[in-house]
Amino acid sequence: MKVKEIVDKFDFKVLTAPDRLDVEVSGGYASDLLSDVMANSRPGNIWITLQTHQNIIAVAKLRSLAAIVLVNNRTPDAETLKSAEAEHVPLLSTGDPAFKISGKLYVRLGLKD
Amino acid sequence: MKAFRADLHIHTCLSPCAELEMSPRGIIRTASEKEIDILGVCDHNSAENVSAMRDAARPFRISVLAGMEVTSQEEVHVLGLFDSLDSALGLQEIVYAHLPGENDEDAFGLQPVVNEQGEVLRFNEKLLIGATTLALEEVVSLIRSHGGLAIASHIDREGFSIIGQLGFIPDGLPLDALETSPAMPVETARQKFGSRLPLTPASDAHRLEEIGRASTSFWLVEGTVAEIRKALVRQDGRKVMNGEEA
Amino acid sequence: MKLRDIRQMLEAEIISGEELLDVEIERAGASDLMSDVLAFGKPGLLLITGLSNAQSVRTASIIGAKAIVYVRGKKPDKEGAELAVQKKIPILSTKFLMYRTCGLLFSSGLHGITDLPGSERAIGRSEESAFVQEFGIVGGDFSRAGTVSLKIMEMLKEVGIDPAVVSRASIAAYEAEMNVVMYARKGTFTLSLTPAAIQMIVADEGAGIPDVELAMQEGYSTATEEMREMGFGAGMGLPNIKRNSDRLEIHSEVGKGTRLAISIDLKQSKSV
Amino acid sequence: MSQYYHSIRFDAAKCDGRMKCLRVCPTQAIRVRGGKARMIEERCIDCGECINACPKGAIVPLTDPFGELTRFRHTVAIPSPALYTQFGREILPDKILAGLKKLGFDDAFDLASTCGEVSFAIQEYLREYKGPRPLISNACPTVVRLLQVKYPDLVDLILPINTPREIAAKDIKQKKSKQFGLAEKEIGAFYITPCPVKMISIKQPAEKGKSHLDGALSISNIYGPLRSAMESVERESYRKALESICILGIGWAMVGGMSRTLRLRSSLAVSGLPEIIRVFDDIARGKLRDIDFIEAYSCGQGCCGGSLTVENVYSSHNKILKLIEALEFEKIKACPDIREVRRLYAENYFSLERKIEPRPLTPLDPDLSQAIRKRKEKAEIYESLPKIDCGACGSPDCLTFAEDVVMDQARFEECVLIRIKHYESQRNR
Repeated sequence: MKVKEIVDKFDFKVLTAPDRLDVEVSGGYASDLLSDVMANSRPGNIWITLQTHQNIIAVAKLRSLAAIVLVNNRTPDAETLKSAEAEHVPLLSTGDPAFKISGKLYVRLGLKD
Repeated sequence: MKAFRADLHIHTCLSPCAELEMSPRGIIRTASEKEIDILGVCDHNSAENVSAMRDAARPFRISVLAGMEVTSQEEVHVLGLFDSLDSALGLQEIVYAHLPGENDEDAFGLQPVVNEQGEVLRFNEKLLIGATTLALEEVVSLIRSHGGLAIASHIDREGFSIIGQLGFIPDGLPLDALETSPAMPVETARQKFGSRLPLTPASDAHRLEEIGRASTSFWLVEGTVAEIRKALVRQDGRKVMNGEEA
Repeated sequence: MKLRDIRQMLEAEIISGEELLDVEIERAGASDLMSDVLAFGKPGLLLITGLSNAQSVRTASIIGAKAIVYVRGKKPDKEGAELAVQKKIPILSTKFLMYRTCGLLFSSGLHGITDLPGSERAIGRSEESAFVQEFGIVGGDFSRAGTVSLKIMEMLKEVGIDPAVVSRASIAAYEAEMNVVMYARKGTFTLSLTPAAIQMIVADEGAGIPDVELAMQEGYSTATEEMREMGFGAGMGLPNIKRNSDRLEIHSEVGKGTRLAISIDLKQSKSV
Repeated sequence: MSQYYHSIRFDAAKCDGRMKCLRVCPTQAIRVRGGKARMIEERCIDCGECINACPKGAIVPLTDPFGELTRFRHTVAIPSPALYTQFGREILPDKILAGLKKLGFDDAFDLASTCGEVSFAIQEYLREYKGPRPLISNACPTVVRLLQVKYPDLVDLILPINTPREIAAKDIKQKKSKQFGLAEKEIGAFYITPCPVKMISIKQPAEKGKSHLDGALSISNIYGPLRSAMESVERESYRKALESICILGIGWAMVGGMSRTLRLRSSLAVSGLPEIIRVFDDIARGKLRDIDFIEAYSCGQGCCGGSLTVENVYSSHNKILKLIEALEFEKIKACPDIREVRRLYAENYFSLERKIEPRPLTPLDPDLSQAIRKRKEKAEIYESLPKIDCGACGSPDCLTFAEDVVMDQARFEECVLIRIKHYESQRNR
């Protein structure tokens, strides 16, 4: 399943890089510890977090993640948005908490972690 | 100039997670026994016990730096160390304004503000253990604009450390040093993090027995933040004497 | 679901609280940031976290969590483990990652936390308490015409809205839906339901209404002869919607489309 | 003790959880849990669809056994006109009434004549009526219950004229008690019913209060004995009864039969629950308001299609038409005296004794904001379901299952497809 389809299905807000949604998603990864994401996520993962620090963009880039989903309607600051646009990382946002959106993605998409 | 042994990161009984035995006199007595020359008093998001600590340290040859361990919104702990108590309290005012919640004593512990005898003056009611709504960059820049040193706490730990929470140190973040915890020898830390920034081991003591469990040795004229700042950038012959230099 | 079932599903190790495995768990929340848990946590929650220090146990205790699951194979330190025993909070440790843990538990029927806390998210909260559902309407599709208003009628009944109010809302919804079917290419119908009011926004891409005032008059209709023969467009549309609602706002642009905002107050209508 | 009386029982010993009933229930009142079907009482409208659907005969209609008759000193059978349609063309109502008497009733009463009177009474009512339209017939208790449960706002449209069976029972008891010097309670009036739902309307009338009928015997139960009894009936003995049979009233056994007798500007006749629901949905959305009267029967073709009948529905329907022809041929065209009906109407003889109140389903939560929250949760759960309405979870469709999950009546993992996904992901790990 592609990021675009997930965005449509779950009604995510696309905050940045709307032109980079045609990417296949390999699975989901939920964590708020960026060190953990750096160590354990896999390329193509869609990353569920509430961290909005601009480092998330670098981590996503570094690990070739497909997209970042910010939970609980968290809004990132200008720096993070700028960096995401510059690095072409899709930043998405949802009103759901991490547990719920992880659950929904896991159930609906059968995404492997 | 001479060598100063500094434990730049200890808590007092004001921190809800610290033992009540962490009274000003108790701390100073223990620090004295452990031959500590400089103590950084860094309670969570508060500097309200610094004054009592300075009073208690007066009979001893121990310099007490006014400090605070601020929690950023990303849950990164950063130390701010100041010479001037007023500067620390100035920062505290801003931190309080961005610190939501009330303490729950049953869950987190008491937060007594004390005098030098350890007598409780009042209980702080803020949720000191919580995170501020300030971004990490804002915390560091506030510490610096108040004339303080900004040191990232216990970077070798997973929780509440800049590395654990954010994966790596953001480019251009103007930190003065990185603290390592007693759990990791300086050498290992240097290999692992290989930073351009100096490493300052500290105890992060929450109990008396933990004081001085890790420390940093400085070559200074006196035990002040101004002198340490010079040492961290190897200015005017001041220097950090850890690892290869110890 | 019992904690025992959760343990089995997550192939988790019991760190503490073996005697508490029969506790019933209904809701879960997942986060590595304790400030987040403090803000969002609810009593009775199962806390899923990868942060295994004593702080996580304290946080669990303060929000009244029923149990903690540490993911990524994390285990608490000595202090945390002791605190958990003392606070009677059972702790499980699973090798699964947070994502899989959430996925397995969510798909087994555990609920998430739906209410957003915190004053700074006041707007989020009011949005959260509304039930919003959007429907598409295809212009000219008379075979499926009326299905949206039917669904809305059903939903209003389910939540226990007063039958007389359901009736008004259904009539207004039907008229608005039929207007789209008859006069527009397509449209969207958005129902938003709060304890205070039913709001229905019906926006279409169509011809628009040149003279809204005229269209509001009883009996006025632009329906073709054919439509009338089929029993549609007796010209009762807009006046009928107005009669059955508490507020009706109409924005129309000729050649572009029409947007109706229909509101029916709940508290007032009930007391009448 | 449950709040509602139902004429349908689920026999757990016979039920093998095949879920056929689950799918036919028009009000989603059945769940299969642990391999056994059970009923959600407040949702059931006693339509009997499940009785016909069950291949195991595990769903049993409750009617009275014949032995009930012994409780009374004098018994009267009041057969639904649908009974007349169950036998060959040569068997006319007079013979059937005689047969019933032979079965052990002290008397048998032709209800068609009362039906004719009530038709006239309805006409009187409609002539004076100025309120919202269309009025809806209350002849079918399932339709009344459907309105009470699913369309509470339309309950006011139910025609407030009593049913012929109740009027007849009341009248018979009054007359017989005078005639024989018995107390009314010593006289037993038994309805011979084509469907189980009439049983409930006797045990628990929609308008509350008490029925004048004392029980109901199912057509299918008495069919065999009645056939044998009729063999020895002398035709002439019931000729008198036949003369009073009202042709117009016999039509009540089929859909449209009632409307035929009423002179109305516009009326609709509809049968079968899916069709009825479509019509009621339209009324609820403000349509069909120019129709005067709606005659609705939950059974296809009307009462002659009831689940306790024996004959094929379509030939029954045909037989009514033929019967009317036959009676016309016999020159029997008994008709109620319209002046007498008007006189009785003015005395409220035909009025429904109490008002019918709505009986809306319990909402998701008594607190509106909680209910809205739960409805939202239901939508979210529904979104994560496969939406194929397979029913394997034991709930009739995915949307109802979502509601059952929200209401803690089912667990999410009971969805078979969700479980398969689980195992697949476990295996792939």
